[in-house]
Amino acid sequence: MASTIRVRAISSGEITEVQVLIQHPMDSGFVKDAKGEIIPPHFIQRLTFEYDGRNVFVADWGTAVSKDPYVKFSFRGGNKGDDLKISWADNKGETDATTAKIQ
Amino acid sequence: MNMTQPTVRISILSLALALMSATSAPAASSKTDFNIAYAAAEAAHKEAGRLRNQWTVTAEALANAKRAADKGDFDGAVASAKEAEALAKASIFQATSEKEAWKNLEIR
Amino acid sequence: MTTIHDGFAATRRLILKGAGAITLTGLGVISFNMAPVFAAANDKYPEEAFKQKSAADAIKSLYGRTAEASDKVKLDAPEIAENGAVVPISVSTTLTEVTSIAFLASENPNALAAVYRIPPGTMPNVANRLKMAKTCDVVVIVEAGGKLYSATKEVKVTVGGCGG
Amino acid sequence: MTPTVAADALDPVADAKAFRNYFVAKFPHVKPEDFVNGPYSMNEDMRRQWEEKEQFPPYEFSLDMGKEMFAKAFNNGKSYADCFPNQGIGIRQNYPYFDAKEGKVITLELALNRCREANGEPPFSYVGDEMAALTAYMAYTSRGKPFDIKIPDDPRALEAYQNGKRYFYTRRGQLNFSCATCHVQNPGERMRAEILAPAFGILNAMPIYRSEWGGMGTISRRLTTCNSQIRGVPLEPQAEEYRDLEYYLSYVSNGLPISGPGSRP
Repeated sequence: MASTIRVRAISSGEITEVQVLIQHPMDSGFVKDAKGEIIPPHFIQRLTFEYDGRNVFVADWGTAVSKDPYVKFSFRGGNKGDDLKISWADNKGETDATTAKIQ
Repeated sequence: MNMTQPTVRISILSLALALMSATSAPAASSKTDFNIAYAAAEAAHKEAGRLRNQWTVTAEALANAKRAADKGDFDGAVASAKEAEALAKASIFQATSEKEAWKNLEIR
Repeated sequence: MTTIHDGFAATRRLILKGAGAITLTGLGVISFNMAPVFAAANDKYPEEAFKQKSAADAIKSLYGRTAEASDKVKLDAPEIAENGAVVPISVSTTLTEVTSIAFLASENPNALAAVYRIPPGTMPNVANRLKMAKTCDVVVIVEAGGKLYSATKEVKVTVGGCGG
Repeated sequence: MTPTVAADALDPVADAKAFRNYFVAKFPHVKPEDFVNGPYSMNEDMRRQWEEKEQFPPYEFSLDMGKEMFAKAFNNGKSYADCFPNQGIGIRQNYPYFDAKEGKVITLELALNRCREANGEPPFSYVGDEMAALTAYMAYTSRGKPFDIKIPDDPRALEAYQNGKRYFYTRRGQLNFSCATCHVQNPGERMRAEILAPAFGILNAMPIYRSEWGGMGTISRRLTTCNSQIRGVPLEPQAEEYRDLEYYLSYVSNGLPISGPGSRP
């Protein structure tokens, strides 16, 4: 299956701008399904961005982050062709990770 | 989604309401009363279907009527069936009048 | 979580300073309870903070103190959310030594939506998309130089995002 | 339906011109090609939210799924590409078309399911995610290409067009709304939280990812939902009325670029 993580990491020379979109239901636990039963919470808790052996950004999320979550940030450094490693873990213990090339 | 608060100004058919108020069910309806009322409502709803113009609220009123009858509440069942019939008739009226009236809205 | 050396050494020092400040201001029970969460926050998911109902309690749980409003924190959010399920909200600041940024929606069932750690070298600008249950204040907290700064903006929500 | 349309002096070319002129005059500040962006062409605050989302649109996953599905061979070794002109790439703007052999309007959704069935595959739901993903991908390969809907010199084609037009303007449902009530008379206005989209160019953005749906939805889904929102019982997806409606609405938007897949609140 294709990765749940879509990344765009673009270096302008000094700064790398990173955008990520993740396929995840981010169920809040406040919503009922068609049968009227509560859909249990299912959401990403931590999303980590690692560049050159260190974390450049760490997101801790609750249930109020939108379905198929998106986040954008930027950091100093990062060269075209370098690897950026992105990984997430959710409240059910599911995880995914991908490595993207900075463009 | 419901559209109860549109800023859009449109007149809503008052026909259904007028018909409904004219048909208050007498006390202590029987199963037969229900069957008659339901059959009439269903026939009108089918006719609206033939005109490709059923209303969701008619279907809901029919379902309510059935549910009430199943519980033995024939007064409620007859009232819902009459409501359904009134709504179905309004939808038939709408489909019929729109056969020509639609042209009034056309951009020319 | 990982064996990678993280970039939060500087943050840790600030945290210790912050924890000291709490004991001085004497928040009592809350400070005992919450300060360790805060100190460990770089490694641990702040579970308790996400469980708090109100924005004030979530901020207390997360940071152990209150924030002051600052015009150096620029919060960008729509006047009217096109749909509460997906509200684009971003923040940027001219403050220096920023170590974390938190997003809260005051009327959500749990106010805290997201916390982002900003290690040295990462810009204090974050954009994300949040759910909002109804019209309320979006509060953003910027932790900079061991202090908390905030910006607030009301976002009108006509279609609530709890369905998301 | 009795084919007595000729006497009524049907003139689709004049219709389309009047349709365009109406919207251009009503919204002098909107560039004609911008109408395809629906409510975003008429509200600054919403446009900004949309532009922010377009930086990394939420429909990416559906689009990727459609691309994969489109490329994947059926069990018999054939694929969608074998069913369409130009292997199905960049052809969205030509749908729906009038099929002279059948004497009916063929929409893209219909053509996709017929392609599946001709190759021994079960049809997809017209309101489901798979059909939405497939049409999203096909629209994507046509982005920027102007709608180019043809009405051949055939009384049945004209009749289909006229039936579509009638459907568009006919009031229905307990709310007594026609399509035009919202999308001609009141585009740009708020209907609760939503800003109504202009009918001019409305199908160019299809299929659409709606935040309200939390996913991508087909034209069929949009039309049936519109009907139930005005408290009318929707017809079955791809009923002849809907196909004719799509024919009419696409024709009067001829010249406007395909912008699908779109995203909407």
